[in-house]
This record gives sequence, C-alpha cells and structure tokens, in this order.
Amino acid sequence: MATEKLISDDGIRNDGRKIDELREIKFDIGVLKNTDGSAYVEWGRTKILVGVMGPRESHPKHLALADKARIDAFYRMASFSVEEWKSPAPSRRETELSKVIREALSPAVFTEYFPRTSIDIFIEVLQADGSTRCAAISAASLALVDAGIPMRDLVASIAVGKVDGQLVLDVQDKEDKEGESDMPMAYMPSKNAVTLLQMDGQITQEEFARSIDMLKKGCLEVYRLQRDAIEAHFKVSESSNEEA
Amino acid sequence: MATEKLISDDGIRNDGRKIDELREIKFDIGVLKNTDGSAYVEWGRTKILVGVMGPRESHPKHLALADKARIDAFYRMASFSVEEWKSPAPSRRETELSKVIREALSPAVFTEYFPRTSIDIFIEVLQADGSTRCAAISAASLALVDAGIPMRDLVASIAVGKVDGQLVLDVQDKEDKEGESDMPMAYMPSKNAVTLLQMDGQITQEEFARSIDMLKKGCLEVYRLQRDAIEAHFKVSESSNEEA
Amino acid sequence: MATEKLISDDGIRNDGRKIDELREIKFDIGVLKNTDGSAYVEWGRTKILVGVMGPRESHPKHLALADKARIDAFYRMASFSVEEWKSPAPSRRETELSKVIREALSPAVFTEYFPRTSIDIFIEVLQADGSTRCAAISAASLALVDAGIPMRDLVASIAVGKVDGQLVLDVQDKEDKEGESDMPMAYMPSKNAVTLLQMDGQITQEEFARSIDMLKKGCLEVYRLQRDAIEAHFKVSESSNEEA
Amino acid sequence: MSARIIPVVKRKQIIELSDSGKRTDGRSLTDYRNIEIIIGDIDKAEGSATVILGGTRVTAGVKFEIGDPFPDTPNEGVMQVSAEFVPFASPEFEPGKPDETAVELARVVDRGLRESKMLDTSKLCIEPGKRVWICHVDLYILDHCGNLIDTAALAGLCALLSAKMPEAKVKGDTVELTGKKLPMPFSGIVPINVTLAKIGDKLFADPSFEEEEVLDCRLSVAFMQKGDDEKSLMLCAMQKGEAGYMTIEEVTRAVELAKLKSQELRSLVSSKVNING
Amino acid sequence: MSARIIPVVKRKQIIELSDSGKRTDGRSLTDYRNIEIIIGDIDKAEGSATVILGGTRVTAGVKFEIGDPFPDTPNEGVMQVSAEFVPFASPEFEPGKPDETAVELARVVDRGLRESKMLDTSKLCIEPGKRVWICHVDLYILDHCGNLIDTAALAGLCALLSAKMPEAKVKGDTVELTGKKLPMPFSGIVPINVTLAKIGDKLFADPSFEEEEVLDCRLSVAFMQKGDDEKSLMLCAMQKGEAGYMTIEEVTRAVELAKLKSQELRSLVSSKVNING
Amino acid sequence: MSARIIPVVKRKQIIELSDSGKRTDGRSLTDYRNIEIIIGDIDKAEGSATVILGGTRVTAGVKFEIGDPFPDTPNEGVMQVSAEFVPFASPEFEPGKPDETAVELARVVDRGLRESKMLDTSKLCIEPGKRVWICHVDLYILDHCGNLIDTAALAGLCALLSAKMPEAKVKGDTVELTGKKLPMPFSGIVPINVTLAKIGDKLFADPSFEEEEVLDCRLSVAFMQKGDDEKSLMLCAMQKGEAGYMTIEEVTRAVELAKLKSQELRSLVSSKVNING
Repeated sequence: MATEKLISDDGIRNDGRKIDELREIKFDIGVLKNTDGSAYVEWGRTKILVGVMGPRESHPKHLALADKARIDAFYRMASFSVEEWKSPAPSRRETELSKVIREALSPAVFTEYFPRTSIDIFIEVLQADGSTRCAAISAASLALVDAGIPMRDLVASIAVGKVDGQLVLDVQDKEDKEGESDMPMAYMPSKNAVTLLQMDGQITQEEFARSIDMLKKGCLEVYRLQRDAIEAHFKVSESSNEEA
Repeated sequence: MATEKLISDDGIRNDGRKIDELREIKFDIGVLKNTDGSAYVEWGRTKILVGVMGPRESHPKHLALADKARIDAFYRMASFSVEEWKSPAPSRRETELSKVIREALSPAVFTEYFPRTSIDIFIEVLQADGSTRCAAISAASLALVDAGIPMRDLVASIAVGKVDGQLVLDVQDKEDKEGESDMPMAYMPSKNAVTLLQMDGQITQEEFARSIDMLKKGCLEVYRLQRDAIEAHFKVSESSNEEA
Repeated sequence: MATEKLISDDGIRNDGRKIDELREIKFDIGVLKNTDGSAYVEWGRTKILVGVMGPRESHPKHLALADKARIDAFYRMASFSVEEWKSPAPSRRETELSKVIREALSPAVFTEYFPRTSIDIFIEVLQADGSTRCAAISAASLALVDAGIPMRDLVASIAVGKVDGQLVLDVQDKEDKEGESDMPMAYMPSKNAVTLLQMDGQITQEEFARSIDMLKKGCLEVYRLQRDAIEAHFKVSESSNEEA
Repeated sequence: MSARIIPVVKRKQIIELSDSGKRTDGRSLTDYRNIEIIIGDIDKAEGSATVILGGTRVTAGVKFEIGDPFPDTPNEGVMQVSAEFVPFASPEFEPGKPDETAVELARVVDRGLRESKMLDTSKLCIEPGKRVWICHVDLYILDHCGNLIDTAALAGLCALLSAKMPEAKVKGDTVELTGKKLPMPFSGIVPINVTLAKIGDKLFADPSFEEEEVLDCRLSVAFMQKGDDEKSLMLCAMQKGEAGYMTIEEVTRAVELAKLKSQELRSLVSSKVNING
Repeated sequence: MSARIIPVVKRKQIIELSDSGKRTDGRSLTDYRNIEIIIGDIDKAEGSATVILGGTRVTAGVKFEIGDPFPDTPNEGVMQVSAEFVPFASPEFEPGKPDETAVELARVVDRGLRESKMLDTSKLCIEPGKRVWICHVDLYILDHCGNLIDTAALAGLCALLSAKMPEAKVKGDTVELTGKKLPMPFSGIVPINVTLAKIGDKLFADPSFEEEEVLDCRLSVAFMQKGDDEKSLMLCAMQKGEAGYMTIEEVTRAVELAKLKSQELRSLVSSKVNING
Repeated sequence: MSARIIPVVKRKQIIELSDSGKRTDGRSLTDYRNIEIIIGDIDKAEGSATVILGGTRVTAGVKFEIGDPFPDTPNEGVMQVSAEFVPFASPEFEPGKPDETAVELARVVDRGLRESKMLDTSKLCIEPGKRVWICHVDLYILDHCGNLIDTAALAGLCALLSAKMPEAKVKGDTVELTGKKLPMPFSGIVPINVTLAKIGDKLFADPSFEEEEVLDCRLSVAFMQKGDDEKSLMLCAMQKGEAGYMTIEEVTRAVELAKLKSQELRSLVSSKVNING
C-alpha cells in the first residue's frame, strides 16, 4: 500500500502525467526478419516485441480446425524485464495472460478465411512497467496487419486504475502495485466490441461506470496512434517500392 | 513406532473395533455425470471417487492393442487428503499404486471383447485414512459394473496388519503408520484369484498363513457389501425406470 | 586453483605418469546383450559403457531423414560416477556433450547407406575421472563397428591440458579441475579429420600449436589401441565360431 | 466435422428460446440452478466445502503449511489458490496435462477472494521475515456441467470461511505447533462471483455446459460486501472470457445483473457458514 | 499382429516343457541362473556392487549427501533407493521417459532393505532436526535379460553392505567432513528378495526375459534373517506384479519356495561381503 | 524431399563464388556484416545490450540475485549465462521446447566470458559460505539470420561491461540492500569470440543463415586481451560445431584468422563501452 502520495494536490501523477494522460507511445511495424508480421512498442518504459507466424500449417495436425484458423498467443516476460530476476519458465500469470490476449485478438481476425491453419502470436516483454497486456494487444494488432491477415478492426487497449482514490488512465507499474485497483480493457471501436475486460481491486459501481468511459476514450486515443503507425509504415514501404 | 498401545487388553482397537472387524463401508454407484461409470466409497474416514471412461478410442492410437482393450488406472490423492499438504504432482507412491491397482483389476475384465479401445479408471482419494488402495479397487469394480463392462467377477480388497503383535483386519491410518506390518490383498472369490498382494513390515511364516486366512474372509465380507450396493443401485434404477 | 604442485620437478605427474603418457586404457567390445553393438572402456579410473541401437526405424517417424540415417548420441553420467551425488536429470553439460559427441562421430558413419533409419548411441559414464568425452567417443567408435555399421574410419580422441604451466597429455580429473586449461580433440587419422575440438582455459597461440601436435600423436596412440581391440575381438569371435 | 454442426443447431435453439425468456432446462435467463453446499466434508483439512451447482461439483480444501514469506511482504502470510481438474470431471480433461483453463479458473477465484480483503494475511505471519503460514485453498473439479467459475468460487469461499488455523509458537530457533486451532482472521467481508454468458444478444446467468459450448463470451463479476451493510457493496474482480465480445452496454447490464445475483448467493452462503469465521 | 502371435507359441512351449520339470535354458523350475557379484567396482562411490544374473546386469552405487530430515523423523537419516533404466539395457526403454516399471522396481527393492531394519537410520543423523545423512542407493539397470527385481535387490544389498560412511562433525553453525570413513550401522540382518513367476499352473524361480514375456504374474517375496540365526527368519516384503493372478494355494507355495531360495542367495552374499558392515 | 535439394544447389553456388573470394551478399570471405551495438536499452536490468549483426539480433540483460555459493567455492559469487530462443526469432523454434542448440550457445558464450577471468567472482561474495551474488547474464535471441554465437557473445560481453552491481550490507542475520550501485570487479580483460564456417575448402567469417544451412562445420575461437596489451593476447575458449570436420591445417588457419578478427571486434566494443567497468 502507498505510504507516499502518488498524485499531487494539483492532480499531477508521480511521472508528471495528468489524471487522464497517456504515456508516450511509439509503435514500429515490420521490425523482425523471420516472421510473417511483427511490431515493436515502447509504451513509457514498457518495451514489447510481437511476432506473428502464419497462417501456416497446424502442428500437431490434430489441433487444426476444419472451418477456421486456430489462433494462439504466447505472452512471455524476459528474465530481466522486471525488478527481480524472473525464471524463464512460464508462470501461471503468463499462462493466463496468453489466454486472455488470444481471446482479445480473436474476435478481430477473419479466421474463417484460413481453415485448417494456425496463426501464432508471440509476445516478448523486454521491459515491463505496467499495462503490458494492453501494450501487447495493441502492438499485436499491428503485427497481424503487417502479416497481411484480414481483420474486422484494430484492437486497441488501455487500463484505468484507482490511485489515491482517483481514477487515472494508463496505469504504470508503481500505480499498479501501490494503487487500489487496475482495470484493463481491449476494444474494437468500429464494432463497439469489448474483447478484454479484467479488474482487480475495489471500486464502487459508480467508479466502474466512470472507468468504462475513460477506457473507451483511452482506447480511441491508442487506436489513433495505431492508425498513424500503419499509415507511416505503408507510406515508407510505398516510397521504398517507388525507389526500387 | 507406537509409544501408546493401539489395542486394549480386552482386544479393542483405538477406534473401537474388534481385531477382525471392518470399518463402516458405504458404496454409492453412478454418482458422476461425465463418466461412463462411477462409484464413491466411504470406508471409515477414507473417501474415494472413481470414474471410468471407456471403452473408448485409444489416444494416442499407437497405444491401442490389436486383440483386447487397454486398461489404465490413475490413482491420485487430493492435496488436502492427508495430514500434511500434498503437492498435486504425482508421487512415486501414486505411480506404483496406479500400476498395482491396474494389475489388480485387469484380470476381472473381459478385455478381449473390446479390441483397440481404452478403458481408463480414474481414482481420486479425497480423504486418506489407511487402506486407500483396497477401498479404491473395491469401488473401481463397482464403477466398471456401472460402465456396463462385462466382468469375470468383482474384485474385493482389504488389508491385514500387525499391531501390538496381533493381526488385525482392515488397517486404518494410525495402525498403518505405527503398526508392524501392512498386507493388502485383492481377490476374486469365484475364481479363488489373488490379483493384488503386497506386504511390508516383519511377519513370521505362521503369521503370513493366518493373515491370508483373515484376508480371504475380509474380502468375502467386502464382496457381500459390493453385491448389496449393486443390488440396491439396480433396484433404484429399475423402479425409477418404471416410474418413467 | 592448485595449491600443491601437480607435476614434480623431474616431470612426473601426480598419478605417476610422464608429461606425454597415456593412462592405462582397456577396451572391450560386444559386452551387452540387448544392443546391436556395444563397448566398454576403462581409461584410468574412468569407466564407460556404450550401447548402439540401430539402424532401426525412426521414432517418432517425422524425425526420419529421407536421404540418410539420423544419428543421436545420449551422454549420461550415473549418479554415483562423480565425487558429489549427481541428480539423474540430464544437466546442461550432459546436453552439450551429447551434441558434440554426436557431431564427433557422425562424420565417420556412412549414414547414406541407411536412409529413413535411426542410429542411437547411448553412453553411460559409470565412473568419471577426466576426459570422459574422449573415452566415450573412442569407445563409441568400437560399438558402432560391433553393430556392423560401415565407417569411414575409427574416431580416436584424447585431451591435452596445461598443468603447472606445462602441456600434458590425457588429462585426468584432478588435472582438469586444478589445471589451467583442457583441450579435447577427436580425430579420424586416415582422413586427417578433426571431428571434435573444444578448449577452455588460457593458452598462447604457440601453446595451441604444440597442443595440436600432442593431440594428434595421442589420438594415433588411442587409434592403435582401438584397432588392437577390434582385432582381438574378431579373433575371439572367429575361434568361437570355429568351435561351434 | 459433424461435431461442429451440432453446436450450430443447438445455438440456434437456445437463442430462439431465449427470445421468449426461456432456457432449455426450464430456467429463466437470470435463474441459477439448484445449489447444494456441504461444509466440512473433508475433516482432515483445516477447512473444506463441496458445492454442487446443477451437476457441477467442486470440492475445496484448506490446508496450512509453514513456509517463507514473499520478499516484498516479509510480515504477511500467503493465501494460495490452485485448481485441479480431475480427469473424470469431463471427457475432455486429460490426466497430467497442465491446462490454461485450470490456471485461469484458479486465478479468477483467487482474485475475488484476495482483492476483497476478507482475510487479513498479516495475521498469518509466524516470525516476521522468516516464517509464515501458507494457506492453500485447493479446488478439485469433480464434475463439470457448466459454470465452473461460480461453483469453484463458492466452494473456495465456503472452505475458507469454515477453516480454523493451527496455533504456532516460536521457541528460540524452532516453531512448535500447540495442536490448538485458532479462529481465522476474517474481516466479515464476503466476495461473491457471478458469471454471465452472452449468447446472441442475451445474457444468461449460471450457464450450463450446453450453453457454454455455444456462447459468445462470458463475464465474471465479483461483488463484495461486509455483513449486511449494503453500502459497503463494491466490485472487487472482473474477468471476461472466451473468444467473442460484449458491447459496452452489455458489459454495464451484466454488472448490474451480477450485483443482484451476488446478493442472493451471499444470503445462501451466510445461511450455511458463519461469515465471521 | 504377428508380434503377439510369437508369445502365444512360446508360452505353449514353455508350459509343455514345464510339465516335465524343464525349462528352455535347461534349468529346473527352481534353479537360478549363474550369479556373478563384483564388489566395489565404482571406487568413487561410498559403496558399490555389480550383479550379473544370467545376462541381467545391475550396478548399484551408494553415495552420501547432507540434507534435511523428514519432519516426522527429525532424528533419523534417510535411505533413498532409486532405479534408472539405461536405454541400452533393452530395446524397449526410451531415453528420458519416466517409467512406472522403474518406480515399482525401486520401491520393491527399497521396501525389502528398509523393512528388514538392516540399517539403523537413527545413526545417520548429524544434528537432530537439522541435518542428516541422505544415503542414496542408486540402481542402474545396464542389461535386461529377465528378473530385474532380484538382480537389483542383490546389487543394492551388496552395495550397501560394502559401504563406509563419511564422518561429519558439527562445528558451531557448520558441518565439517573429517575425511575419515566410518563403518555403517548395520544390524547383521540380511534381506533377500526372491521372485517367482507363474506360467500356467507352475511356479518358475528367477524367470528369464523369455519367460517374463509370457508369464501370468509374478510374486516377489523378501525374507530376512540375522546372521545364521534361522529362528530370526521372517518375511519383510511382498509384491505381486503383472496382470494375471495366483490362487491362494499358489501364493502359499510361492512363499515356501521363496524361503528356500532366499537361504541359498543369502549364503552367496555372505561369501562375498561382510554382512556386519 | 525438395526441401533438401535446395541446400545442395545453394551450397554449389556458394562454393563456386568463394573460389573467386566472393559471397552471395557481396562480402569478402573474412568480412563481418554490419554490427550495431546498443548499450543500456533495458534500464530495469543492472546491465544490458542489444547487438544487431546483419539481421541477427540478441538482447542481453544482467540481473543480480542473492543466492547460495557452490559448495566447492564458498567464497565466490556465481556468474550464470543462459540463452532463450524467442519463437519469433526463427520459424524453426518451437515455444517451450528445450533445445540443445540454446544450451550449447549459452555454454560457449559462458566459457568465453568465464575463462578469460574478466570478472573477479570472489568480489561477488556477500557472506563467505552463506550468501553470494548470482550474476545472471541472459541472452535473448530475437532474430536469427546466422552467426548466433558471435552475436550473443558480443551482447553478453557488452551487457556485462555496462553493468553496475547493487551494494549489500550484512546486518546480523540479514542482508540489507543500500540502494547504491557499485562498479563491477572487472580485470580489464576482454574476450571476443570469432566463428568461422568451413564450406568446401574455404573458411567464412561471420556465416549468414544461408551459409550456415550448407556449411560442413564451424569453429568458434575466443581470444582474450587485457586493454591494449597485445602481449596479453591468448586463446581462452574453442568449440567446433556441426557434423562435418576440419583438417588440422584448417584448424590452424581458422585460429589465425580468428585472432585477427577478434582485434577488430575488440576495438568496436571498446568504442561503445568502458572495458574497465
């Protein structure tokens, strides 16, 4: 629990942000050479690489689905990504996050276009400073686009927390650990579709309602950054094509 | 080793039983909804659930046998079933018991009726208070009957121990741990077939002979309870069929 | 690091050998009953059994190679083979040694004669007293011959170490642990082929050149012992055939 | 492929029925199935409960073990929730296979119990920085007929509420167990988990196995409350599961519905076990 | 399927031969194959033995390690028997696969040694409640030509009887090894395991690999005796194995036969190693 | 089978080109690809570096943890190198599968760093015999376009050289972290690993992925040197890899070539990070 205050009297958080301000977010698309699609995100100090392999033959074969592609997500944290050295064996937390991230991204993918194949989404958290699942989902959407996989919409994601009794947008590590609650959401704006929603901590029903509003606005902001990144990436690709 | 006596001077054991008296045993047949056959037993404080799946396709296929069904048994103890919290990873003891239980039940099953299939017997010890393998085998026989699998006979099982120098029937936990020996046997009465026999501790050859006699009598008593349970179960099934 | 000297002033090592003298090496061929080929070596106090299975069907099948046999080597140390009790779970050292031993032996085998099959080389170190990989490779060559697998040449192996500043041939355990370097090599004399070469410790380039010379001579000596062992083995087999 | 056609047909039936507020087993959309709660059935455990919700059966046991504290909370004991799928609970469980479903189940139940602060873990400390009680809450899934999360959450809650903890005394270098059992350090707060399934555009409380096979997604919401004090009612955990989605309006409706159902379930728990330990 | 026809034919042959008291390798039904015992072949171990019974070969090594006592026996050291199947011992062993056969083998050998009380584990305690000797008895199955249990039991017994234990001295907070080797705390009791196979209606001592492939079941019986004192002869472990059965009369005959054979084997052991340590 | 024909054709091309001293990507036989070194990119680690060699990318992180010393070196800390293959680094890596290639990679990098004695591990001791620093050097393979060993060795070296170690103070029974960061106990020695591939009768420095697919074997040679002192230049580790062979003359040529290339790479490292810590 917090002993020092995390939000100053004039509403400034311990990293200088306002209550509803996002950290600096930088997406890079197409950064890996051995994948079908990839993206890198720096989200404040959080740094994540995502690689997509597929659609490709399912292995082992009996896992293939007759009418659609099988999507798998693997969320892993590098041993040096957190304060204390982490064993590389996947923790129960990593297992759960792999599941909810897969379920957050699946509704966006036209899996029915690729029956009997697998799409594997590999997420490597190089440095973790809060909201890694949100950053991972947002970057993975871009990696899927980079892989040329048709999608219903991008999935944008962000978290709202309660810190010193106030709701704040885009929770970083210190706020997550010392704050009162954490509530990440993933959202497809064009579908009004909540594809991930989790919460832990204590909030009133009224705070829940306000959180949902903030999450929606935050997701739209991330969505805009994702679209900017795609535009920038394809502009570069195009101009380099023209040069060629 | 015992510091206090486990048997009183007038031949009463520490749980009030006589030397050759069984604990209260209650069998229930058909207690699970997702199995092909099931049974539950309360045997004193020992509580065990058994579920049978099969005959069903062997998986992986190369384990299937061309001329008969493959039988597997899985004996597991719940983490809270014993005095000290038990890790859910199977211990070497659970591995060995799974093997001897499978070998105790196999001779009773007409496996040749179901070539290329598997019959899996899952045993979950919810509470362990001695003689769990005997209780498990006896209940598994009933679960196999419930699954409609044709059998040569029921397998009944019980243990004899040596406590304070005397042979006693149906060993419970305290007698097992503080006593001088434990000797479980499984038996098909109509075939005079000993399908499980183990012993640890020290006994003379004369005590061995007497133990065998007691085990045979004890198994016949368990056998009677098993048949009563089957009769009761099918009477109930029948009457509920009539009602329908 | 050495506190006492490992080499006396008149150039005698702590086990009585001269600088360039091998330990007593005894090869036995065809010592196991359940393999296709086997060999046993006592190399000073180092004792190793090698069994070869194959060429046989690859399992699982998808590991089979279309144009040649697949070779695998499994180097394992018995729990009692070293000073401190060793867990039987394969260590990272055993994993690496399995790989380099496989790569040391592969160039000698006419794998192209046996497409779609596997040749498995199982190495069990019963007692380890230095240079176990060299002894294992040298014995495995004989086990492959015993299995009737056609080979380009025998692979002979030995190590050179630096001890008290001097280069010595055939490093035993104490010299390996307290010495300044260890450099094992495997060699097919008729091909002038170095099939294994490793080094750890610190040596000058001049010492490296001298080491290579010593290693070559040492390998030729081991090679002679290997050929003697084969000759002795087939002489015995022949005469026992004649008797039959 | 026929295996995948059946769910499609079933889903259509279930959606059509739901348009008139009905379900295949006769319940209304907001009804739970029958709930049976057995307290203390595993008397060798420090606490235990079996909950049978419809046909779904979970036995939870609480065991104490002496262990090391986490480095960042040296003065607190540890509550640890785990879930085991017994293979006879469903034809789909394979023995010995680690399962993300079991991991998610355990972690969702864990968060509901933990975040409510129903248990004061600082009272589980034996020797600060050195030795603490590890309180295992182990959930054994014995029969799976749908809605494992709510069943397991109830079983875990009741097992915990029925538990007594062993008394330990530090004697110089060692710890001595007195053999006495102490009341658990409960706060009177009771968290209840309610799972709603979305199928088509309807929400279904307490989904059956059949409904789970065809759902779009589920939302599990834990509400906590201290005793009868309705003003203390708060959300303490949420988890959306499965590969479909809800709209924001559906999420809001689900939370509202979960609040109502949590009160019903909390009453039931209070009638079975003393919520103050 | 031809693979399964061969055993049927073999079984018939073996049973027919046995009717005239004979076996395929020329032995009588109660004969053991030739037994070779090598003591101390692994001189880096604290004790070791290799036993070759017919073609079956097991090397056992004894190693000491300092460890924690079990909570329920704080003043006793630990003897721990394990078995490893080296993959070249049989074409059927796969590397790295845990095997119930190895587990059963180790546990049967363990029970024979342990229940006989040949070793006084209280003498393996270094500091009560804190540090004890763990005495590893590791059985390496190197060649499998039938009757692993008896071979491994003999190898484990001989390795143990040939062992010396290291001397440890408690110095304040730490333990110092003096480098001296002490005699083991043996009681003079020697347990011997004898395995009988039932094939048809006959009992076969020391079954060969071929016989094991076609047997109905086996019964392993351990008899212990202190020195030459035949009055101290007692059973100390039994294990029925494999999926067939014996009648009660066959069990009784098997125990009688095992008693006789155990005396022969005990004499052999006594001639190779000092049974008092 | 076509999958195996392509390498055969490629190998022919590569060998033909090499006869005129050329490679498919325009390099000479002794050229390295472009090397980018980023220091300190993981600021939560005590030291970190990312090295991009051609397209091959490895991020190394250094983390400290308090642990037990090894029994045979009670007064020394522990440096531990491990390698993780992230599955997106190559279509051939499968998640969760232990891999002998990763084990070999980690151990080769480890030997180069360790045997050079660049780090004085006795200075990583906190309390002799009781508590030491474990210095994890973890290599994450993020993109594999050939020559993993040299890339990983450079990344590990640079991460280590950029690291600071935490200050720990013993207070009675416990250890307190002051929060201060101390310089690492470096000796000024820098080991550099150079890998040569043999294809046909030529040696290729810094093999690309394409070249690795068709090579006969590789030889990795680590040369160490203290500062600018060329007289201190020595070999400190070697590893031949893959299933082909080299002649003794090729080995000698490879060592000579590795010496030259190691000097180039050492200059590059010195320009990026202070080699004295």
